[in-house]
Amino acid sequence: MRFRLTDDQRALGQGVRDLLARRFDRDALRAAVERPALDRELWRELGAAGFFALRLPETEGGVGLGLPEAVLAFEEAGRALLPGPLVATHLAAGRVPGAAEGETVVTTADTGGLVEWLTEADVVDGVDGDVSGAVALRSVDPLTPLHRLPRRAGRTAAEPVAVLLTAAEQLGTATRACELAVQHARTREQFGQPIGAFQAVKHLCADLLVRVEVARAAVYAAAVTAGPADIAAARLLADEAAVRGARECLQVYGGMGFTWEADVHLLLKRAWVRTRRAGGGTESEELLAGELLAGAGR
Amino acid sequence: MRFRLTDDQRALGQGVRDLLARRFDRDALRAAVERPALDRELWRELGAAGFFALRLPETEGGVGLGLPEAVLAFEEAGRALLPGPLVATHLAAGRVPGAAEGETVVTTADTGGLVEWLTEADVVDGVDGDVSGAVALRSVDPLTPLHRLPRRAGRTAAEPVAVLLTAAEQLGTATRACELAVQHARTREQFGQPIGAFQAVKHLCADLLVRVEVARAAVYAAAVTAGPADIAAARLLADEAAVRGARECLQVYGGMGFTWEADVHLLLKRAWVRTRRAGGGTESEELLAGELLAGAGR
Amino acid sequence: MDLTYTAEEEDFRARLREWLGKALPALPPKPSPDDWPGRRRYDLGWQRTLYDAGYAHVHWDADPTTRLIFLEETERAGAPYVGANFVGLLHAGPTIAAEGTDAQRARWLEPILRGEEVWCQGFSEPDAGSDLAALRTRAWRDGDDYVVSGSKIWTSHAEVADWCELLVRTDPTAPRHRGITWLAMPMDAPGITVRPLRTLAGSAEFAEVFLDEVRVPAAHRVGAENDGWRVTMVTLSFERGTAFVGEVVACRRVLGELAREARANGRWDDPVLRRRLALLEAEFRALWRLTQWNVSEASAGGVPGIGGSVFKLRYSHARQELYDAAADVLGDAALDLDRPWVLDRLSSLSYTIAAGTSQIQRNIVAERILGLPKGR
Amino acid sequence: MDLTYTAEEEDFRARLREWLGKALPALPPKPSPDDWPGRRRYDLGWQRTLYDAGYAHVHWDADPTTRLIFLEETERAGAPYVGANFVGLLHAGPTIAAEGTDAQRARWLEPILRGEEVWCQGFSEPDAGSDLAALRTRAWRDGDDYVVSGSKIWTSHAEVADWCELLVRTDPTAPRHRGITWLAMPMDAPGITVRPLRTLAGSAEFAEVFLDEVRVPAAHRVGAENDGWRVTMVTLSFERGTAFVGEVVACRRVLGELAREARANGRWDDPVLRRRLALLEAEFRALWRLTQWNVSEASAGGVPGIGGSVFKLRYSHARQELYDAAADVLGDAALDLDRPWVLDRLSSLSYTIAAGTSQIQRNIVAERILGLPKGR
Repeated sequence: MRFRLTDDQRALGQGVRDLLARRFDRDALRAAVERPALDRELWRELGAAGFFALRLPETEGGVGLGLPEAVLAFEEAGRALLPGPLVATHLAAGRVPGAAEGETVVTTADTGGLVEWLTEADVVDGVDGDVSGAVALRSVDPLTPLHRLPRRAGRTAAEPVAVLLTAAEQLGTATRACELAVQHARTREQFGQPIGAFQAVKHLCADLLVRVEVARAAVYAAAVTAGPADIAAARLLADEAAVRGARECLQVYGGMGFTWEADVHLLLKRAWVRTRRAGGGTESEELLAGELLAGAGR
Repeated sequence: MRFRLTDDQRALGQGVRDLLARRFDRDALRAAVERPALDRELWRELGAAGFFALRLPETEGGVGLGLPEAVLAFEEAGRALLPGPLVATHLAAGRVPGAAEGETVVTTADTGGLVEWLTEADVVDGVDGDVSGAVALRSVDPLTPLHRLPRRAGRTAAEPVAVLLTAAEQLGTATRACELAVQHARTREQFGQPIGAFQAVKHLCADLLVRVEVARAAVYAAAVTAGPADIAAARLLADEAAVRGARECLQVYGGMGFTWEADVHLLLKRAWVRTRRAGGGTESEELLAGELLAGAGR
Repeated sequence: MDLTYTAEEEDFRARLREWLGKALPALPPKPSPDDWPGRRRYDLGWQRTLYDAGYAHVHWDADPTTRLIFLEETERAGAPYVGANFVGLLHAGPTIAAEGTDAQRARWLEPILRGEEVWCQGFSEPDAGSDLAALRTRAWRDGDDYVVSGSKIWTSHAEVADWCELLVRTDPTAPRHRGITWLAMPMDAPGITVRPLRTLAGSAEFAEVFLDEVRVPAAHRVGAENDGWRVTMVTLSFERGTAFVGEVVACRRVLGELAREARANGRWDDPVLRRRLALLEAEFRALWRLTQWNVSEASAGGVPGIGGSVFKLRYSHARQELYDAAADVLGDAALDLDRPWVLDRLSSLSYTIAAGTSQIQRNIVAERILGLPKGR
Repeated sequence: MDLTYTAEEEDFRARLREWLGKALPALPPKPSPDDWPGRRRYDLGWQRTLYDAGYAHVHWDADPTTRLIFLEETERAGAPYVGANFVGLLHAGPTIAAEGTDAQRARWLEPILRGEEVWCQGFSEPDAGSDLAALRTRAWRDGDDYVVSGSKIWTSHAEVADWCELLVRTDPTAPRHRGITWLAMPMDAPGITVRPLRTLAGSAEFAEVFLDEVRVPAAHRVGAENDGWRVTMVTLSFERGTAFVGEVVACRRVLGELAREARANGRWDDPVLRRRLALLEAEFRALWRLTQWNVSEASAGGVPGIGGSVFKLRYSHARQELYDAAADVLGDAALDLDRPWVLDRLSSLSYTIAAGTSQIQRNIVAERILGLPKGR
C-alpha cells in the first residue's frame, strides 16, 4: 500500500496547475466573469495537454492514464475555477469526435433538468440530443450559464465517473477557499494584529483545512477503487468541503468577502452549481445507506 | 404586551430557588447521587410550598396560579437537578389524593415505555396502573431510576402541559450548564490566564447563553399561550439547549468535566433522560410541520 | 408575563392597519433597484406620507411596544421599507436629538421626519471594519472649517444623500477611541467622490466615498471635538430590540411560503426537509418571542440592554439557515436568480458579518453579559 | 496512489491472521474491568504471547504499513487491546529507546517487550492539563537521588504499574519548558499514594498519584536534567498515523451493527436516521483512507508529520456523532447502561478533550500547518 502521490502524479498535478496559472490566472478569471464565454483556444490547449484524453488508451490516441490522474487534473480545474462543461467533454472523449482534442465542446443533459453551457456546447449528451423546450435561467454563477430542460423518462443512476470528477472539482475549490482564507487571515489586520492571530479566525481556518484533507483522502481513494460507495462518500464530503469552505472563507474575509471584487463568491456559487449535478446529496446518501446495510452482515 | 416577569413571578421563582438552595444544595445533590432515593420529607416540603398544587384552583385547596408560574417553578427544579417524578405528580394534583400535598408520589407510564421512579412511586398514572411486565434498567442517570414497560394500545399524543414542564426543566438545566461553564472559565487558569480569556472558550460560553435565552423566550411564551405548536417549539429548543449546553459545559471543563465528582455529567444525563419523554424530537417536529403547513395558507 | 396587548396598543394597531389599507394603494409604482433618484423620491414620499399621518415620530418618541406594533403591521401590510431614510431616522437623527445643540436639532431633525433630506453613514473604512476605532480618515481645523481627507466604505444611499454622518480622526496622537469627532458633512461639498460598490449579489446597494480635502463647517460638529466615539455609541446603544422586527415577521412569512412550495413540488414528503422546516418554525417562533421579550424589557426599564447581541447572533444564523433550506425546497431552481429567495439567499450571507461579525458579537456577549475576562 | 498491499505485506497479513486464529481461542477468560491484578496478568500474558510469536516489536521497529496491518487485523480478530502495556510500548519504551543510555535500554526495554513490566504515565497534573508545561511537581537533588513531591492525574494502570514515566520540575526559576526533567519512578517507592479517579462513566480507569518526598535514583533520569520537555516531545512526535487504526476499524463495525439494529427495530425506515448513518459511513470511510494516507506518508518520509492533529480533530468529533446516532437507533434503550454502545457513548465524551482538546488541536493545525501567527 502506497497511498500517496507518485512523482508522476505530482508532476501531472503541477503541470495542470502551471498551465492554468499561465492561461487562466486571476486576471483571466475576472475577465471571464465580466464576459462569460468559453475560451476555445484554452479549450484546445487543454485538449493538446491531454486533459480530455487523459483516460483514453494510447492505442486510441489518448494519454492512457487512469482515474487518479483525471481526479488530480480536475482538482486543479476546480482550484482555478476553470469554467466550462469539463466533465462532460472528458467523458465524451473517444466517443464524440473532437472531444478528446478540445475541438468539440460537449455538455450533458442526462435525462433533463439543468444543463450547463447549453448554448456554447457543440454537442449535447443525453436526452437523445433533443434540447427543444430548453429555457435559459439567470444563473447564480456568472461563470456557468444554465438552461433547464423538461425531464424525460425514468431517471437513471448517476454515472459514477462524472460524480467523482465533480467531487474532484469541489475538492479543488475547497482547497482554494482554504488558501484564500489563510492568506487573508495572515495579512488583514484589525485591533493591531493579523486577524489570524485571533483564535476565532484561527479555528475557522483549521476547520477549513480539516474538511479539505478529509475530503481529499476520500476523493483520492475513490479514484483508486472506483467503487460506487467510495465515490458517493467522496462526493458528499467534497460537496460539503467546498460549500462550507467557501462560506467560512467568506466569514474570514468579512465585509470584503461580500464584494463582487473578491473571488470568494465565485467559489461559493460554483460549489452550489456543482452540488446540483447528478449524484449529489440524497442520491449518494441513499446509495451509502444501502451499501452500509448490505455490508452490515459481513 | 408585557412579556417579562412580574414582581410576583420573580418572587415565586426566587422562592423556589431559595427553598432548593436550602434543602437541595450541592451537598444534598451529591449525597443523592451516592444513595438515590426520594427524599419524602423534601417532597412534603415542596407540597407545603405549593409546588404541586400551584395550578389547582384555590377553591380546591390549590395556589390558583397558572402555567407561567408552574414553568418558573419547574425551571428552578431543573436548575437544581431536583430528582423525582415532579411533572407527573404536579399533573396528578387534585386528581390523585395526596399528590397536591406531596404525600403521594405519582409517576406516569403513559401507554408504556420508560417509567421513571416506578418502584418509589405510590401511584402509577397510565396503563390503567398495571405495571406487570416492568423491567428495571440500569439507568444512565444515577438520579433517575428507570423501568421499561411493554407498550399498550395506540399511542396517544403527548399531554402538552407535561411536554412544557419538561421543557421548563430542560431550560433550568441549560441555565445551570451555562452558569457552571462561565464560573469554570473565570477561575480555571491555563497558560497564565483564566481560560475564559481565550476566544475559543469565550465563544463556547457565548453560544451557551444564546441557546439558553432563545429557549427561555420560547418556553415562557408557550407558558403564556399554552398553544400546542408553541409548546412543541419550546420543547425542541429547550431539549437542545440542555443537551448541547451540558456537552459544551463539559468541553469547557476539560478533563475535570469527565470526572464523576464534577456535576457536569449529572446535567447531561438528566437532559438525556428528559429528551426521551413523550413529546420530544420527531413528535414535536412533525406537529410543528403540520402547523406550519396549515398556517401557510394564512 | 403577558403577550396580549393593552387596549391602547390594540387601538393603535387597529388605526394603523386601517390607515395602511388606505395609504398603500395610493403609492406610486416601486422604482427599480438601480434607479437611485427614483428610490430617493419613493422613500422620501413614503416618509412624508407617514409624517402627514402622524407616524413619523414612531422611531424616536414611541414606546418600544408601539414601535414593535408599527414595524410588525407595516411589514405585514407590505408597506415600503425605511429605505433611504434609514440613517436619518435610525441613527443620525437620534444622535443629533441626544447630543446636538438646539440650533442643530432645529436645522436637521424636522427635514428627516418630513422626508425632505436623506442621510448616509460614513463610519467604516477599508481598514476599519470590525475594528471601527482604527478609522484613519483625518480632519484638521482650518479657520471655521474642518478639512477632511480619507475614505469610507459600505455607505448606503451615498449617491442620493444630502448629508453624511461622518466619523473622523481629529487627534492622531490620542488613544484610539479618544481622538475621533462626529461631523455632519454636506454631500454636495467639493472633494467628495462616490463610487458604487458591487456586492456578491450583483447589485450596488453600497458605495465607497472618497474624501479629498472636503471642507465641513465646524458648526456641523455634533458633540465636542475628539468626543465622537462616545457621541456615536450613545445612539448605537439606543437600540431597543426592534431592529429586526420587520425581518422576523418576513422570515416567518417566507417559511410558510416554503412549506407551500414544498408541498406543491412534492419535497414536503421528504421527512428530512420537512423536519428541517419544522425546526426553523420553532426557531423563528422563538426569535419572535425573544423580540417581544427584549422590547418589553426595554419598555419597562427605559435602559437599553445589550440583549441585542444575543438576538443578532442567533437571528443572523437562522436567516442563513432559512435561505439554505429555501434552496433545498427549490432544488435546481435554487440556481436561478429570477426565482424568489435566490437573491435573498445571497444577501443573507452578509448577516453574520455586517454590523459586527458573529465573532465580535460573541466577544460582546461573553465579556459584557457573562463577565468573562478580555483576552491578552 | 496505490491501495493494494505488496505481496510482502499481504504475506504478513495472512500469517498474522492465521496465527490469530490459533492464538485467540487459547486466551484465558477476560478479567472484569475492576480486577486490576487480573487485567495486569491478562494484558501482560497477551504481550508475552505476541513476543513469543515475534510480534512484540511491531510497535517499535516495523514499517508503519506493517503496523497498520497488525492493528487492523488484531482489531478485526477481536484480539485483546494493548491495555496495561500501553505506556511501556507506545510511550516510555520509545522514549528510552531514543534518549536512554545503553544501560537504561538494557534494563527497561526487554521487560516491556516480554510483557514483564507495566509502565504508567505521570505527566498531567490538576493544574497542568492543556497547559502541560505548567506542571509543578517538584524534584530536588539529594545525593544520588531525586526527591519528588507533588501530584499527578489521569494516570492509567497506576494501581498495577511497576514504573512511572514522570515529568518533574527541577528548575523552578527556568522558563516553563526548560526546567523539566524525565524520571523513571519505581511505583513501589515509599511516599506514593494511588487514588482511583472515577469517571463520568462510573468506572475508575484512571487514578490520581500523590507523591510525598519519593526518592528516585538519579540513574533513572533519561536525558539531561532540565531537558525533559524535549525528551518527551521527541516521543510524542513519533506518532506515525497509526494511533487510531484499531478504533476506526471498530467504529466501522459498530456502524454496520447500528444499521442492522435499526433495520430490526424499524427505525431504518426513518430517512432522517438512515441518511445520518449514511453520512457517518461516508465519514468513517474517509477517516480510514486518511489513516492509510498518513501511514503511507510516514512510511515514505520516515519523518513523522503533524497530520495527526487533523485526523484527531475530525475523528474525535465523528466518534461522538457515531454514538449520538447510536442513541437514536436505540431509542429508549439509550438510557440503559446494560445495552451495547451506551457506555461507549459516555466514554466518547472524552475524545474531544483527552490528549489535547479540540481547541488546542485547532491551534496546532492553524499555527504549525497553516502558519497563522500566535495570538498575543
